Amino acid sequence: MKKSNKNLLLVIFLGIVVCLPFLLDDYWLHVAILTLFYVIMASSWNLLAGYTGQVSFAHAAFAAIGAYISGILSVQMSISPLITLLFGSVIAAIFGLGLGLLCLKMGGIYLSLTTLGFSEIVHIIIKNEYEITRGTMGLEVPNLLGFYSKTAYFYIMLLVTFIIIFFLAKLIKSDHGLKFKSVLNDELAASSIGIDTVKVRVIAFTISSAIAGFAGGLYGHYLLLITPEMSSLSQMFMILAMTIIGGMGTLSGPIAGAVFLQVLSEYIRIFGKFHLLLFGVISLLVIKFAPGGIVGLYRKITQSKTDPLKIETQSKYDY
Amino acid sequence: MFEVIKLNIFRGEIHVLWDVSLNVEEGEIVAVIGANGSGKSTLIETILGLLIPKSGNIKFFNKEISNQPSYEIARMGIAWVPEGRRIFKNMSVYENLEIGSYPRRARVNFAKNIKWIYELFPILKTRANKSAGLLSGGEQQMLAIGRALMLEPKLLLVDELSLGLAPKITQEVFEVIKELRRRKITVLLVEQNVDLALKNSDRCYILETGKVTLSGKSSELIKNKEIRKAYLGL
Amino acid sequence: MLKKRFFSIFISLVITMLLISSISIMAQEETIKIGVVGPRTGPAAATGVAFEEGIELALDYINTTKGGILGKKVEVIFEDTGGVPEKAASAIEKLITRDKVSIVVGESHSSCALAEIEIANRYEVPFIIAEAWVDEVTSKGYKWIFRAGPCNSGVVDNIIQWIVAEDFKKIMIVAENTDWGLGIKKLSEEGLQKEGIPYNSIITAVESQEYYTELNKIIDYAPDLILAYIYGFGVHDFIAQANEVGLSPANALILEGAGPPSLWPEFWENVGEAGELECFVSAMHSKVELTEVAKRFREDYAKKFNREPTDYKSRSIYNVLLIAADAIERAGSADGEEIVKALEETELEVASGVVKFGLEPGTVKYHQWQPPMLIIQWQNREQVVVFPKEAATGELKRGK
Amino acid sequence: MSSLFVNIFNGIVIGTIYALSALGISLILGAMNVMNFAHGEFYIFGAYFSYFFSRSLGFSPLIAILLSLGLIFWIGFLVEKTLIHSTYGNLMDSLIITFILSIVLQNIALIIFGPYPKKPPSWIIGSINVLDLFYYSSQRLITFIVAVLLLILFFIVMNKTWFGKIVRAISADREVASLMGINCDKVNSFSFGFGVALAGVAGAIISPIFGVTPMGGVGIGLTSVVVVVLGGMGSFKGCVIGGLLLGIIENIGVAYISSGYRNIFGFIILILILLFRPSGLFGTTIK
Repeated sequence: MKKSNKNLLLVIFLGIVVCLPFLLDDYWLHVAILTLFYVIMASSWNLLAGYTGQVSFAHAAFAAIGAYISGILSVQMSISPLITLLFGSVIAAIFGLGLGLLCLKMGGIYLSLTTLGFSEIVHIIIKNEYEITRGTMGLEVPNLLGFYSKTAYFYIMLLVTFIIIFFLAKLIKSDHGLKFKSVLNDELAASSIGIDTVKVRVIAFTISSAIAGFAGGLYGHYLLLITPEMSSLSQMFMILAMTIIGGMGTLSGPIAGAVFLQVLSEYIRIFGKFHLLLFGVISLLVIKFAPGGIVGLYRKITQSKTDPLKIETQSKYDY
Repeated sequence: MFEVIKLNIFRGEIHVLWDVSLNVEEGEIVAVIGANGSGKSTLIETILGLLIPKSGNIKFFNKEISNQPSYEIARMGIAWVPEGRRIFKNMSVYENLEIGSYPRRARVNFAKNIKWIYELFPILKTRANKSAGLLSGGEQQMLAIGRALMLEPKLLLVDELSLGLAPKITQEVFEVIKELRRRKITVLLVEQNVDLALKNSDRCYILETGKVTLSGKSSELIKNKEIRKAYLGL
Repeated sequence: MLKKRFFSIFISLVITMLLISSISIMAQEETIKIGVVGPRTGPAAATGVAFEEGIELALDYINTTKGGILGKKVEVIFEDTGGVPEKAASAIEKLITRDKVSIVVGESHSSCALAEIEIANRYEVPFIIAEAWVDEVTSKGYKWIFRAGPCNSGVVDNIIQWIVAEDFKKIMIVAENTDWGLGIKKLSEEGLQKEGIPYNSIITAVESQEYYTELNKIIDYAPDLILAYIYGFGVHDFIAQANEVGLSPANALILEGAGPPSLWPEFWENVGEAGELECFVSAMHSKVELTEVAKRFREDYAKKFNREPTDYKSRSIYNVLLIAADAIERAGSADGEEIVKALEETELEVASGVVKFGLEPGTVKYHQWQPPMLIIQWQNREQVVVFPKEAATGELKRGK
Repeated sequence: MSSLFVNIFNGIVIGTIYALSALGISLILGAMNVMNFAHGEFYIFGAYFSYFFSRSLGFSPLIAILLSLGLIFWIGFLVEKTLIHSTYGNLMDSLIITFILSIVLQNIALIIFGPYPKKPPSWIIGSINVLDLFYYSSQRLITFIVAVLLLILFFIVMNKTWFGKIVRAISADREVASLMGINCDKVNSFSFGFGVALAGVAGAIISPIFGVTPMGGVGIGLTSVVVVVLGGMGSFKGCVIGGLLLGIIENIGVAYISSGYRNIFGFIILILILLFRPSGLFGTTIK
């Protein structure tokens, strides 16, 4: 396809996305807004897991931190959510930075376990400090705009999603992005060519925490209710499943995964009991048979002709 | 009995071994020497079935083994004394030797073999119930050799025996290799220490950047001026 | 390169959005749609099963026996909340905006109900809550929200009256850390304080299965009655362990404040002999029926499922569906305003009594109908109603 | 005062169960370099099977436990063959796969066994007066004794049998072990089966006390991971001591701080350990 054709199509698609509120009814607009939230969450988690190889289990917890900080500030201090949202994001970033500095030098499994512990601690504290967080009852928070409009919210989410994805794309293309990738591929090699792997990881971790915190705040001020469920492991599972099904380590993967799973879960609503099971099974199948996810499959189909199979000396054991 | 024929190995995109061929006859001690990065460890890993060759054959008693998994290769009678010893530190000395005799063929002769190992390395007998991680470097090397010998090997691959050992201890350990020659155990010695390797082997191959550049009787090679200059600094 | 990435991003986004919009246009059917919200998954999925049974019986009655309402069949759409407020909010949003239901009923989680009433109120769709007890549901005074089921303060009133009548001396409150548990604990404390009865309270984690530490604190306090506000299987463990440490029923009785867990089929399997003399709050008794509808419900239930109803939540949902159908019929249309007006004038016999919603604005009684609650004690594995006195089938038995 | 005793004693009893389950994780981690996140789900399936065999089919508790033990072993064996096998050497992949597996197994349990709690019959009823200080359930005491016996059995298997020795050798150095003629892949399937069977048997023997629910494995799974880190990855002795320690800390913590925070103590310990002594009490760090 020629470049000009692509640009034209791009403009058309952009136009359609922008027009979505006029094409969808209220309910599907609601689904679209939630989808955008998951797009942000999965994309920013992917920055960690897909690009620097750190499987963090605290991403949902960071979103919850952002949401609760923003929610509590806006309820108790009556500050506009537009300002508290930023506070939430900053606090999530600070937590991310702290956690990153504390455990990233160990990396690998230790990072996963520490983030898991952190996530559970956040979850338990939110549930138990009901005087501040209202526990499982959920915290009612004001609307971001002061009035309720799904269309307006959709555009805000869309704008934020585009900015974040654009930022992530730039980041991945930049020197930093190359550093991320080299950290993922070979830590030893990365450090031998002078990349401070710890610093790179801490940067990635902080950025993704900040994004999660911001997204969490937006989500909370949209639903008008924040509950501890936001920081639960099943929420984390959704983010993880979306990234994996879409394709880890690619920019479009998490987006495709989030959209696919959100829409799928609407279609299988009648099988409410089974949808987590189904997502789990799909994820396992994807890992087993199509490790590249949706994006990987797409690339395989479109590029299979040009890419001859290479047979190389391989290691039977990876370690 | 043991042949490597025109072996080509890639690691990722990098061509590491180029048409490497060598052979070892029964009862011989053959050394492969080369500097760091010459492809020695790649050669060992391929023989042990850890890497799949792009082309070439490895034959052991005329049987192709390059497509066999590691444990089958071990069961056929190729034992390995790894570089850096790599003993099972969380287990006792005795247990290490037990694991060495895991293949059924060797297990039936366990009592006989362990007696022999204890004769060879009396120190291992006195430390039998001690955790292997607590042994000194030399003792660990002895344990690594003992463990490999428990397998009743037909071919013993010895990888960088001298690495990280005091010269005196290295000498002691090489005495054992000589003892093996008397016992008619075939040994393939991969060494960085050229002097030691040449003095303790029958024949020798020299590996440089993935190619065999020179081979011959050790007793002759040791007199070779080029080698003396390049490797022994004389 | 970057553009290429964006290109594929847009494709994936847009194609799915298009898919969404094409599906959203659905054929309209000639039925009256009633939405039900409740947990079908998650820790309280048991309630979902009870709801399903109740819905089936109610639909059989409304559509088959009565032949529908306003000449149309009633269709129920049951959305899962998973017991999670966000999911609950999504579920009711879907029922209202996509399925275009005339009225929503159901719910058994207070936290979910609180999220749902905001949305029902925003979209101005009537919503009758069956089993979410937290007071705020009605005390918020939302025009569109009704509750035909117990509220915490109503249940607590009952319990306090019973405590006074039976002359308990020292009370221990054990509450799980949920909205319901904390809410009912606070109300109980206030009630006991008013009556001047000494009490103490402990909060436990909602997923807990281990109560030895709590029980030892209770032993140190030496109460003669324990109010156990724990929902779900946790209360089985609590009862069994209280017996193991020699607390109940020998030294103190336990009143389980929720009800269904003491009636679940697994109750006796889980608690063993420790269940003897346990008391619980319930809107339903295995033998005593308050109304004709209750008899009909029991017979239909036994016919349909070949066993006795155990979880009274199947009856709660049955009740609210009858109330909803009755209101729509009297309203003469599916119009929200009309239905609310009809609901406010409801006077209908259901399985737990005659429904009449309170109309005092600004109080918990606004749009609230509290079914009579019984306090029942297990005596030799038989349910004995011990309170209120007018419905009692036996005397309260104490441990010693 | 008596409540302090009962808390510590109870902590020890629960701690042995933690230890038993954690040994399974430790075994799998050591032998295969796989962090099994779905461990808690094997624990609940162990409990469910023993419930099924004893309640529904009427077997005696001992037979029910043995049957469920065998069943869990083979399920673990198959799971290893189909799912875990491809992740060798990649700890992150195994983490992700087993995390997803845990969600899948929870939902399978929900569909098969329903949301209600299931409790196999007690082996013994009543309680015992301990030293005139407190009453303690006989069932718990028996469970404790069985758990201790199982722990002893585990150490005998690991130290005296070929299987145990091979697993330990593989944990120390997989490559060398395979060059001693050990077929590591085969051993892996067995060790995974054996490891999850430990969780299964822990679930089976504790279920008459606590009952079992589809989500009931999450807590014990996470707790087992905490115990493994606390004791030191790769150290079996560490698992036992870590399990007992965590059991006692939790019970004391609940008694003197707040029971809502029962599960938080483990995670705080986890983070502290990872920060100040990543090797745990007795272990070594892993790659």
